[in-house]
Amino acid sequence: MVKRFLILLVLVFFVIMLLPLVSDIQPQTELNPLAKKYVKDGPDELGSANLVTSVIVTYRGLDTLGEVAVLFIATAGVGFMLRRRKGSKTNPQKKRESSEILQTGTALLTPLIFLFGIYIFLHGHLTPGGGFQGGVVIASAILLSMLSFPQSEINHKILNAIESLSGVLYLVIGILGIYLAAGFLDNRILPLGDFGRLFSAGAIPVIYSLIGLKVGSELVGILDSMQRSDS
Amino acid sequence: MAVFGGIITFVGSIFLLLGALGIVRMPDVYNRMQAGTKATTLGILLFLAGIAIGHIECMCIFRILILILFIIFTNPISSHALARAAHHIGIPLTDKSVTDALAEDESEKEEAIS
Amino acid sequence: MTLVSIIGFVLIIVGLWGMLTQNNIIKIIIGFSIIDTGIHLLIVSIGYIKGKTAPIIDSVLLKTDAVNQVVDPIPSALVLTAIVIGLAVTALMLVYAVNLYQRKQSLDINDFEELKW
Amino acid sequence: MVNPLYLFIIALGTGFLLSLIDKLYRSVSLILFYATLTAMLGIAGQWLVEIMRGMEAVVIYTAGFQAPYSINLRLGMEEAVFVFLANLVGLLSAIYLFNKFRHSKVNAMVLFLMMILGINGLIMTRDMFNLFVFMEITSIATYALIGINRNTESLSAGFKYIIAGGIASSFFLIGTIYLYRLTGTLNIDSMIASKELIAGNAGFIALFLALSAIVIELKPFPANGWALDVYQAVDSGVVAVIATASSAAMFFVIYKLMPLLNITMLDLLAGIGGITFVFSNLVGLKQKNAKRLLGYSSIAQMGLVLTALSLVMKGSCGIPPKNLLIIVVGGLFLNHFLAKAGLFWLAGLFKEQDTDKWSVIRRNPLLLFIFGSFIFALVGLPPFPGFWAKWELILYLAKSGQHFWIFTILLGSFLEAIYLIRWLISVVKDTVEQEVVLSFQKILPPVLFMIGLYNAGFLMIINYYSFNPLFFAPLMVAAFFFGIDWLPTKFKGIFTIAVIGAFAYHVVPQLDGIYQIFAVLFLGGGLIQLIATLQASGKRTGFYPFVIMMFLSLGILLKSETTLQFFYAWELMTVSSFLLILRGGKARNHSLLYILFSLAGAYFILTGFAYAFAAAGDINILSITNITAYSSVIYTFFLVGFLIKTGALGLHIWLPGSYAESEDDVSPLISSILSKAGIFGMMLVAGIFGKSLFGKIEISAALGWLGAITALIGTLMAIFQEDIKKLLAYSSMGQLGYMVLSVAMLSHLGWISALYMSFNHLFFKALLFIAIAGVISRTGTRNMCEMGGLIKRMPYSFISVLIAIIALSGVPPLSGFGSKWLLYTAGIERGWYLQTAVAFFASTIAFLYCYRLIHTIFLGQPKPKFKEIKEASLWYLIPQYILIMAIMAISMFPNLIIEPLAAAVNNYFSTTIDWNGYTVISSLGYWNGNAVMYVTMGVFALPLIILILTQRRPQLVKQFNIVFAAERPDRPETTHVANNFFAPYQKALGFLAYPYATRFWSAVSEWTQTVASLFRQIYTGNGQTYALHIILYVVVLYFISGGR
Amino acid sequence: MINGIIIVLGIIMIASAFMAIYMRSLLSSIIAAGVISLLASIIYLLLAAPDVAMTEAAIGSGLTTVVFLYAFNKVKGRGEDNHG
Amino acid sequence: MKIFKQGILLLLFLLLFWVLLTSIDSQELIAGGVIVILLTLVFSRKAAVFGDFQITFKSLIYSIAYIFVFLAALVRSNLDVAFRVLSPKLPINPGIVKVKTSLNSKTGRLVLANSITLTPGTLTVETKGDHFYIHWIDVSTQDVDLASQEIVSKFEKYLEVMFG
Amino acid sequence: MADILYNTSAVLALIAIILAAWRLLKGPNVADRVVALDVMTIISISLIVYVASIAQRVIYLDVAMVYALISFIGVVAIARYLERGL
Repeated sequence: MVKRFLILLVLVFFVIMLLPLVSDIQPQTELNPLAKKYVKDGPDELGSANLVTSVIVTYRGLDTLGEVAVLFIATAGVGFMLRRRKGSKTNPQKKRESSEILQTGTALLTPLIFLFGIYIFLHGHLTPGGGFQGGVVIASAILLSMLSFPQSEINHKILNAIESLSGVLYLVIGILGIYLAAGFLDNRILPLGDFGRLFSAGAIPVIYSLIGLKVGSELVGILDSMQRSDS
Repeated sequence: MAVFGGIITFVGSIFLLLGALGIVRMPDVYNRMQAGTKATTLGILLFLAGIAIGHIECMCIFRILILILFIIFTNPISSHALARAAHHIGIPLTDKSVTDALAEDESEKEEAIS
Repeated sequence: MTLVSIIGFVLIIVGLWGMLTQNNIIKIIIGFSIIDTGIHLLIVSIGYIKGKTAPIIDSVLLKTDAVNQVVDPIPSALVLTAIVIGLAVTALMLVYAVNLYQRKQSLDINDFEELKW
Repeated sequence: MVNPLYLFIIALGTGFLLSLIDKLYRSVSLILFYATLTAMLGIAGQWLVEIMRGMEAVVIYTAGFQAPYSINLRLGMEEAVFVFLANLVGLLSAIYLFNKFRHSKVNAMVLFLMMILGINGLIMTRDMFNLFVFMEITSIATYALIGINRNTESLSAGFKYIIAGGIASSFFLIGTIYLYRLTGTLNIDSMIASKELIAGNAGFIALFLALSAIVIELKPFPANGWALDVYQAVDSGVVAVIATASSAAMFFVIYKLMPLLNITMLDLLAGIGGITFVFSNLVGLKQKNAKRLLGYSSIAQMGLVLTALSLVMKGSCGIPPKNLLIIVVGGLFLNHFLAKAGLFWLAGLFKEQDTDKWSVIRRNPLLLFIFGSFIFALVGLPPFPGFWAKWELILYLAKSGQHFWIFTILLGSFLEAIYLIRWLISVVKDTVEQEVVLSFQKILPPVLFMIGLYNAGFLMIINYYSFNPLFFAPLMVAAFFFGIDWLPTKFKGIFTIAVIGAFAYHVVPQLDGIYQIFAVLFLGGGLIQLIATLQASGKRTGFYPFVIMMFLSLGILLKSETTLQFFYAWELMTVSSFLLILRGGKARNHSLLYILFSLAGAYFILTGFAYAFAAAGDINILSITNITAYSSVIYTFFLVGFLIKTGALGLHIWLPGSYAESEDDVSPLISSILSKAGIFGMMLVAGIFGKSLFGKIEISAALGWLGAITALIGTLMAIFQEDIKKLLAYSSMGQLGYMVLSVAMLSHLGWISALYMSFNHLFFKALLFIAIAGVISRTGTRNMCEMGGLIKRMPYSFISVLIAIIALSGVPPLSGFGSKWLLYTAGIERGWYLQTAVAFFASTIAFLYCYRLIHTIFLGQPKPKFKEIKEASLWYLIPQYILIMAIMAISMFPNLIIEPLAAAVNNYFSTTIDWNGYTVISSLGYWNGNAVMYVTMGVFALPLIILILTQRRPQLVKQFNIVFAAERPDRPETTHVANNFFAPYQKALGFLAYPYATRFWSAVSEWTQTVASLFRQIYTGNGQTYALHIILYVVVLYFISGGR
Repeated sequence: MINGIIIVLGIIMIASAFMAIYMRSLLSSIIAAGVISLLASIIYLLLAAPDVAMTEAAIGSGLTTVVFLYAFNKVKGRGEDNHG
Repeated sequence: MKIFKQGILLLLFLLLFWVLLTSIDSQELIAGGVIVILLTLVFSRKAAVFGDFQITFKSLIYSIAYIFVFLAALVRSNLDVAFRVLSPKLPINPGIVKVKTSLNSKTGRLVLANSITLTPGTLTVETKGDHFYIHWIDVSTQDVDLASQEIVSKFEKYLEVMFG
Repeated sequence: MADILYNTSAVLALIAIILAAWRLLKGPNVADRVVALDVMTIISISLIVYVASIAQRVIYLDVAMVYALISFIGVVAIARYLERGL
């Protein structure tokens, strides 16, 4: 009880400390110069209709690379920390089969969700979404199969290959930026195309596709290691 | 057109509200699911349709169509999965229930095994 | 938007409270994800400008007009990264929780005090 | 030139590919992994070289846009160094972990690579949010790697780490986003340019939050329990990276953000660092687990570096002098970095981490050497970078008037020294052993880092201080002697003597005045006494290197032209003598006391030098003479420092033990030569500041009293000793008291007597110690009452002792008389009658122990068990007789020595004595050594002849036969006449000899321990509590820093 | 209107946060935590950040919950979560 | 042949979905075409359920008819449930009953189950072979055949044609 | 007129969310909460579509689609967890 009171006290002081962040900061009424530059020049410079995407993929591309790395690390870490169950035969508890309806539904929906995921990351420069969201959607398609068919195994070789190769390709595109364009991760290695259409914004769709594949396979990796590990 | 859409939307929202009320009022999980899946599915169907009709100029009709189809298709599946799970882990039916054929069959099966 | 900032801060505080008062490791992790959500709200609220729309140029938002019409795209970009990172940390924390549970069959954080002083 | 971005690209690329390749071939993935780390190191190294050669710092823009629009990286001097070090430690740790990597999943390698990648990014990026991303990359990779050992401890530690790291990154994110809101940019440089935008309240909080996050990652004192658990539990190879490279990166982030901070925040940072430094070290005192101990030390060191950086930055308004920054911050950092990584690596060799179970190290000279080097580096001894850094830091602090910080930093350093050296001693002395697993890849990294440490230290000397090559001699020659340590003792001993002789031949003529006098005293005395060490047989590993180091450092002490050189030599001397003392069989606790007191003394001296520098503006020793300001303070600091070395009363408790428990042929070196270094220093400063007053008290007068009382108490304590070497040790303390007294007189005669006594003491005490060493070598005991009647067996030793005690006690005709005469004369001349009386009283009661020495050991009845013993080894006798001859010479011809002494002292005081042939004439009387000798010889010769003639057949009675006639006592030895010989006097004078000082110091020690254990109660081991600590810490810091 | 929605959603979110903390059953806690993210993503949309909304919905609410579930699968004697 | 059929069906479905998502645009169609073909190749083996669709004119007619039947049922069910929710006494009489279906194709069964779930007061809880276990909010009969008649048959006759 | 209708609908939807949240709070068991969650997400989708309509942005509907997908998978996952099929 004393501890709780102490915590409460600390948090009260913490709130007092944070108060100026709310009280002293007026809501913005205009973009700051940096954002203005992005909004004004972004569409012409990078050709991406979604300005958030242009910020994510190009202007702050290193962040995104880091983000991909973080997810990659998480996958590796989760796989590292969880011991994989040896062989599915020694599985101690039998998992309950999913219902037939769910299985059928899954079979019907999976390709559609897949396509939807691809749509999201391929249109990252035109509509909301992008590699991460698309990757999550793809991962959730596979998650759905994992839920419906818990005994089925994921082909790890293919998963690994997709993960590795898409990551490496992303890097290669980044490197190409150094030599073909103005800098690392510059998307202008490909022509900018017609603004607002699918094949535009230089390498952004390619990059986002690769990120999408990578994120998708990484998330599947996380889920898979969590599912298959010893419990 | 906009007003027509508005009315449809309004009806849809009433169904949504009813569905929500249903899950508050109903006595057990299965009955709540009845209210939840049915009323809300129709509700959202109408709500979305209304908005699509009301904003016909914005070209959102296709997306809303996809959305509606998706919801109609998935919502019963998830409800079913949940009901199945709830029954499996033995969440009881309300006292008002008159029969439970599934539970009977299950127990018969178990007896047969043992 | 101040309102959302306040919600964000409240969530941060509530998350902290949960993290500090709950003994269950999973609850602590949940506290963390609440804090994360609060922070994300905060970041997005920073970039919002009243009455403006999303920085995505399409048929209703013209390129030439965008500067006066859109909200700041940078916080959105940042929060995206933050969300992914949050997922990574959460996953790792959960794996830790699983591993810890396997050692001691307990999720009480007070049971993991073997190192001290 | 390879684009630095390739550091990230190849790390990531390899990371991505590793798991794929690993599915095919394990060995290929291993090779690829190491190749990548090597390549990263290569890139970093290439940039380091280029930038060292004078290349401009490069800024790397990504995405082809200029700075504020895209993320940019910077690679300048500082970045290059840090990146290089991080990659180096990465590669070496990877080599260290080779077996782990080979046998665990490929994910371990991936995670390791990513961790290194994150560290690189942290160092290079110039963007706030990118910083956050890299912070997370590093942290998450670390969290996962912590699981490389799957025991409960490391898992729970890892979880605590995640909680702390999560809170920290949350804070950082909040701070960053508000900084963005206020400045409109995320680029650090742009933020600095628009610093005024964050001057407000909200800006302060935002900056504070971001900063506190990084501070938390640096593990500040009360909010760091999680870090300690990590240090303790996690695999050594990983921890080495966490403790060094990760911390370094975080530290560098603070460095990057520093231009954003205002003075308040710099003060805050300094405070954080200072508290961390002192308290972590304090708590570390109670620690027994090696890795946790290292953890405390790491945290403390990072605190120190942080403090140093903040103080330097603060004092120079953001643009610090580059050299200062490099030496102080760079030195401290490098020191910590290399030593700590090395120690963590060493820790990984052991299964059990109790600090007293590491003794196996001593079997392996290489390991012992590495370990010792690291420990000494951390303690801050020369030639390691930490030494130079500490010197510059203290000087800087003194100059900028930050007195409190001097105290704090030295206190912290002292506390750290306590546990580190205690550990070293326990490694050398303990016998509990355990298995170690040695393999090439586990030894290589620490060896490389040790070499790096030495190199860094020497590079610092070469680059920043123009040292005479002579100043490298102690270390170089010692290293050489380590190299030839496999040779037999005799050869090494003779070689040592030859080297010292050559050194003396080289150095002595270059000196003048009292410098020369002391040079003769140190080196000449050493030459004679070292002959005694030739008696040892076998290899005597690790003896001569330290001996020679000690003598050469004594030599260069006299050669120093700057205060830095003086301090350098002083520290070298301290450490070498400590290692010599440590060799003694039971020297465990005593050597600890010795080094601690010596270090404390050295810190006092350092402080003195620092204030002298502040007052004089120069580190040239000569410039000290011009100081007028603060002279009393400076004087006091110096005096305390030097008095510790001479073992003045109250500061003496290290003395008896170290003198007595060191090896028998080391004791004379320590007692008769080393202690004179204190006298030398005292004369040096007394000559300059002697007249200064402290308030209204004349400091020198107090010093005089202290000397007199020391003489009295030392003598008294000597009387009641049963242990022969302890007796001699206390006697030395008393003798040094006389010298202090006479130095304090600040008169011509006083100083002559001080110098004369120094020589005299050198001769007779060395003689005594060597003679006693011979006796002990035969009897095997140091307990006087177990000896007796040895005169028959060891006549030559007897003669030595006899001569020595005559010289000691100050009776005519030997030199002791002259010294006492000079002392009393000087005292009376100065008007210090009371002090002189005390000294006189002391010198009178000195007869008591002199008598006991000769009586108990040599006279009386021989013990049955010593019936057959032989005379001491010839190697003991040779130096004895040389010394006897020296005593005779200066007794007969005092002007042989007094003349040069007087000439030397003339530089300081106008002469008050005259010469007339062999007669010294002072204002109070005269003394002719020749005449005294003849008269006394005559007086003594007559009774001796009579005695010899009359006592033809002395009757020998068995020792205990009287007792056997009646009943048998429980402990027959207590009936021996020599047992508790001076019990009657104890009643009269015992209260004076009561160990007040010992009681005082042990109370201090106990109290410190209590405080330490009190403070460590905050480390409850509960991750949640630690989280609360962090938040509490941040809140408290905020309100301290005067937010609002 | 927008403010109204935000206030209502905010209150529900905060209530859910408390629920997440104080629910005895871990599964319920997780559901509550998922609700927070779900509602947050509506707020993001109101703040004109559809990208974030999508991400928060997909990751914050969906994937995180699933990861939690997989973790629960291994930590609790299963079945005791069913009630409460 | 079967695989070919289901592949074609899958491809058509996906293409339709893509077009609905992206509207008609040459670039979108090119990209979409490639992606859809790739996806079809990947999923064609697993997409057996798509093969259940009968591609006949009759089934098309029935499908359209079914939509209306279903919508009508949906509205009715909702009004029913709304009434039950709103009435203060909560007039329910729930229970789980067993019904029998003659549908064989998986998709047919899925659509049937979904339709049941979405219509008046019924919720598919479990399927076992031919039997569906239905939670019924207003149990009027516990007999399998009668219940089947009441709940299943109105959909079944359309679905039998549509999915075989 | 139309705007009033739309806004009223949104308010009703909000009330519905509150009701669902009440069920979420009350329980009494996990399945009830999941039902509440399900209902909440469905109502939320309607809110999202409403937001898209007032902001006049079609692209917001993509969010709604992801939302629907995620809620479906979330509920299925919880259900599978409950019946020990995860």
